Amino acid sequence: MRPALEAGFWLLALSGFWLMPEQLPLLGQAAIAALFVLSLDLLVGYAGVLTLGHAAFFGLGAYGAGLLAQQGWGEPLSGLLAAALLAGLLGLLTAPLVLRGGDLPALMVTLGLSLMLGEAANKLPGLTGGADGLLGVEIWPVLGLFRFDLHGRTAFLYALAVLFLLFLLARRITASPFGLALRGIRGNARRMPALGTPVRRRLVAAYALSAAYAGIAGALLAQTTQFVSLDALSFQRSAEGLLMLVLGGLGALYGAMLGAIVFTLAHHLLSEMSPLFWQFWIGLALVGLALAGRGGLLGLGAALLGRRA
Amino acid sequence: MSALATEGLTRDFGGFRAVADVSLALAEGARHALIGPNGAGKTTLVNLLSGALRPSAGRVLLGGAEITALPQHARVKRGLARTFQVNQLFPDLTPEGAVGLAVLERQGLTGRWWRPAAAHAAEREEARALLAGLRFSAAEMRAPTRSLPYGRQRLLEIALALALRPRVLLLDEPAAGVPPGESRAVLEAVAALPRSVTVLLIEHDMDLVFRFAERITVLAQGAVLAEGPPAAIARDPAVRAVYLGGPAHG
Amino acid sequence: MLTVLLDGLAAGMLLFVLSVGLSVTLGLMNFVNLAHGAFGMAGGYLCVVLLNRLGLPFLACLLAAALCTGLLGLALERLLYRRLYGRDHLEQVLFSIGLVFIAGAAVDWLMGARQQLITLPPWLSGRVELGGVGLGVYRLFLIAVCTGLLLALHLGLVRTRFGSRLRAAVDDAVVARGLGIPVERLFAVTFALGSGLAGLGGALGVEVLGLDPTFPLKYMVYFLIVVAVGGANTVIGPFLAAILLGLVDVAGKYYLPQFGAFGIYTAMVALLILRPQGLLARAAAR
Amino acid sequence: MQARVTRRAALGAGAAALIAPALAAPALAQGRPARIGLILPMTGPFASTGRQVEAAVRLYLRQRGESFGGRRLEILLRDDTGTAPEVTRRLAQELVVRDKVQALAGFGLTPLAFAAAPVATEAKLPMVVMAAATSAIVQRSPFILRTSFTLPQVTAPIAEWALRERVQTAATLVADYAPGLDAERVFKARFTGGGGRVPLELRTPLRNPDYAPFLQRVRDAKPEALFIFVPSGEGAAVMKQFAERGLAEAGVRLIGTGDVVDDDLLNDMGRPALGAVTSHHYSAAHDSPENKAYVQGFIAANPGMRPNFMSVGGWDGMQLIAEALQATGGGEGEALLAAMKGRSWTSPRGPITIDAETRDIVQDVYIRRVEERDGQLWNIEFDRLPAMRDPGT
Repeated sequence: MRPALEAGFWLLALSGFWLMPEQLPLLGQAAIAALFVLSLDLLVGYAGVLTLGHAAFFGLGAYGAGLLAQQGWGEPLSGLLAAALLAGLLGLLTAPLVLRGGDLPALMVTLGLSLMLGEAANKLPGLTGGADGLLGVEIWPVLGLFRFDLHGRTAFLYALAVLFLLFLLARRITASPFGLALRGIRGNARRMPALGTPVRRRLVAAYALSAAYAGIAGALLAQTTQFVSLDALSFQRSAEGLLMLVLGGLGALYGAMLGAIVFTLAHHLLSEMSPLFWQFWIGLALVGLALAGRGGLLGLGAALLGRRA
Repeated sequence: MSALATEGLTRDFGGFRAVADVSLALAEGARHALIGPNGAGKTTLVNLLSGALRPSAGRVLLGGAEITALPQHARVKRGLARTFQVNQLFPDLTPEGAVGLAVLERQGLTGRWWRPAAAHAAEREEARALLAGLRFSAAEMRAPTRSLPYGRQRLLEIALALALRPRVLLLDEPAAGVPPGESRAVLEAVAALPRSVTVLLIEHDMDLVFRFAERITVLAQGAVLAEGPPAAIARDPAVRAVYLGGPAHG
Repeated sequence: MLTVLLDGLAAGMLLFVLSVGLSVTLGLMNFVNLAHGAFGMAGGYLCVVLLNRLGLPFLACLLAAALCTGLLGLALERLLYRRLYGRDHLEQVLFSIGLVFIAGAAVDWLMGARQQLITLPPWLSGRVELGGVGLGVYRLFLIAVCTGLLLALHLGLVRTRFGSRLRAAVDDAVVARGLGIPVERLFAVTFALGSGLAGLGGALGVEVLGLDPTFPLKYMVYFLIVVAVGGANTVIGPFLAAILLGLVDVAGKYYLPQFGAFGIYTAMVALLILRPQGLLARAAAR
Repeated sequence: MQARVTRRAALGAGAAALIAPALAAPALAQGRPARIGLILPMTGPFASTGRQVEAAVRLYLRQRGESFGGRRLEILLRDDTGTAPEVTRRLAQELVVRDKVQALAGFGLTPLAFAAAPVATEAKLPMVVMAAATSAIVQRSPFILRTSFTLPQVTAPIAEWALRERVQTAATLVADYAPGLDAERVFKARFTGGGGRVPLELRTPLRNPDYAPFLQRVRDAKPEALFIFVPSGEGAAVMKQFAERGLAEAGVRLIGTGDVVDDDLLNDMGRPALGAVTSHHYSAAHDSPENKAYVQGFIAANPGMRPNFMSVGGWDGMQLIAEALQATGGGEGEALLAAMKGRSWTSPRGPITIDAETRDIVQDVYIRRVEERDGQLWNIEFDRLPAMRDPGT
């Protein structure tokens, strides 16, 4: 993407702070969704590993950061770090199970693992609060200065800043030789070993990285809402993330973020206009976009720009 | 010491023996061809050599060291590269990017995640030089692979293997499917391989085989039917019966 | 013990009828149709409307539900699905989830969000005692109907020309086309059949599974498990998977209720890890 | 009495509201409209709760007028999908920050109410819980008031009723989440405290429940009674399985909180429901003029629906807000909250009070039996425990 467009994207995101000062909670959650979808894109879009259970990492990060705060350590940045480590570790442990078969087994194994984790959280009310959610999460001010406020100002800037930094890192990584190797694996998984690439090791690394990203997204949600519930681990969250990714456009970091932001805002707008039947309109948009079939919003945008040029 | 050797290599699929007790030895710098009718087990043998498949029995030796248990990528690191009969390319990458990736991989750099791939100038330059040597134009180097004509893709297939600077190179029907007009470039590329590279050529095209090979192994029903210099193979009655005599010549 | 076994069997049978269409669309058309459950829901609501509002006999309702959903499937296949064959799986996911949303909202608008209930005819309700074991009459009915369907499907696939063409097309659509098999039409008919079966399953399931606008999403995971574990090529694979799922589910709830759904998920993950290839042949391509 | 006064005042205010626009309203009206943020599950698995509450809220405004204390009530309905707490929290934040609501209301499920509680505290706005029923909710914020019920409140009476009926063993079957666990704990404590025995305690998952195997276990354990709590909307499924398993024939009596015989679904449950005895705070068959008017109005406005215990929480929530607005002359924040505390009136369910200390509801709880009247099934009340408080945790 061209630098001017890139700068425009981030300036526009930041300008939400002044343009929509009353909608900051929404924008903050859009940024968190964008981070989650970014993590999915690293895995699905770049490494070509399909998953239906990414919420496992999101939820683990959320519960990790939430529990840390509940137990009396509410410092947000270290909470993010802890969540990233925790989720990354789970990624490392489960990657060998996921990377055994083809696409469909991968989808189902990730789904199964996330459902197991969700059920475990449900059955350990002493630790997680069970179906009631984790109560008593208190987060200290960011950097000791910025308290999480009712208007969601701190939450928005905090989430956006984390998203931006992690985006820069993701861009760095995807442009690196490691990122190139991942694209190679996605492009042709048979050729890569013949080039001498230890495909499995690269995929495990990508899986753990993506898991850590998702964990941070979950931790952000836990910290900004000061609450964690089983919903963080749900199948719906995994599926919705995938939906946003395909909506935006696979294998492009901006596509991932665009999809998340557009979906979150559209969902919000529609459900406010029509609290009962918003799903109908979302569904219609998804069907239309799939039928148009140009590789998501990003592809559609590029096609439109291309036609004009 | 042989550059590449097998001892009693065997592979079964269920009840079907695709490769049966094959023992080969390629001397350093050899130009060796492997021929045989369709279904003789040639590609299975290549897969066994490269590590894409595990043998049911037997051993594979590279430069005298046993590599039977090594996975494919580890064999590449030891200097054993291959091409594929059916193109295994990266449709979305440019030839420059793909060959660059192979060069980076050879240097053991694809685990690095900080410095951009584009900033590895030396590797990129090497990739360009390699492609230029195969008569790729600058525009072709930067076009997505999927948009290239088939003959060019076939060359790229070889370029990817060459970028690994192998000691032993397995060429699986490099000219397969290439229209006559474009095949010369492929033949040239094969002929131009340096003597330091040991080559095992699997081929249908007898002109190519007899022009290029100094030794030929004939495979039939998974087993070695005959082995020797081209002239001897051409005279061998058993070989003529199963293979050369057939109408499929060329 | 026997009752638990029978309950599991009935649940599995029902699951089979609901999801067999999904595995066929996946195997034959390589299409990930997450909206499959929506056809089940359509069948369920049709049955409810016909039974409760028009007072038709239950069996007629079942038949009508199957037929109408089949026709609905046919129409949608011709109008929409056809355009997405051969596309990226994820695009198909986008499309079919969109359909699920639309269907859910439409049903909500027409029928409201609450649970729909039916009253079974007297000859299907209650229970019978067989050798001291009490068995629900409706569950026996479910098992009987679904066994009949299974046999019909299996024989249809093995014995008829349609079946042999279908199997040929599943094996290799390109070759089948070359042999002059009208693959397009085959797709349409098969899709309609699968949808009709889902509709029937939905109608049969109202009494057991419940019915509300979230039905397709609620049971999507179960359908996917059946297809993933059973494989996408035969009728027998999904059948065994569905029965297994039903048995494990019911037995788990009976004997180890404190573990919740943990058992089912563990079983699925273990199965998939142990036998990822053997369980599915063609569905893996992206 | 108070209710009647309020109604008259409301009618007056309503009339004023009708005339006001013609007189170029804004300057004349006492102030800006009073906005109420109504957060409910309108889609998803708990949509029926949201629909019932919303219908009651709309009915209230239609019947009682829209202006109270000189301010027009404006309802901002938001869908929280019933499952995602962060959505609820965000909606609450937005309603406070952007829409400047005077009160938050609704809240279908406990975790969602928990998630929104800090918002109410920070914004210093009354938060009227119209549906969620876990005991602990009101303790999460000094700004929370409840117009629904609590599980312990309605569970204790049925346990004691069972003891009076000389039931000696009772199994429990509850949905595995906070209200269910509340119900299980209270039932067991009361029942065993009175000399009964609980041989079997079962918990069903909150989502995708299939009750058959659980009920089979109950049948095999053969208790004299089965105590059931499941979320609103699930009752029918349990009832069906209860009948199919032949539990009644096996001598197991069905008792429970009124959730299982939800008025909205009761008719569709058919004969199996007949005879079920439950304790609850509201029955659509409650015999009072207030309730007759309520049910009539509700059914007229929402054909095909019958008001259930969720709806009455919505109705009384509106009554609470309206009365407090009236009393404070359109007050806001802590003044509004103060006016809500300790308020009593006659609801369609009977006399109720919002306790000034706990901010929780104090109400009569009834023991009812499902009977057929004029071809329809109703929960007929036959016993009453006046002014029940939440017995606490």
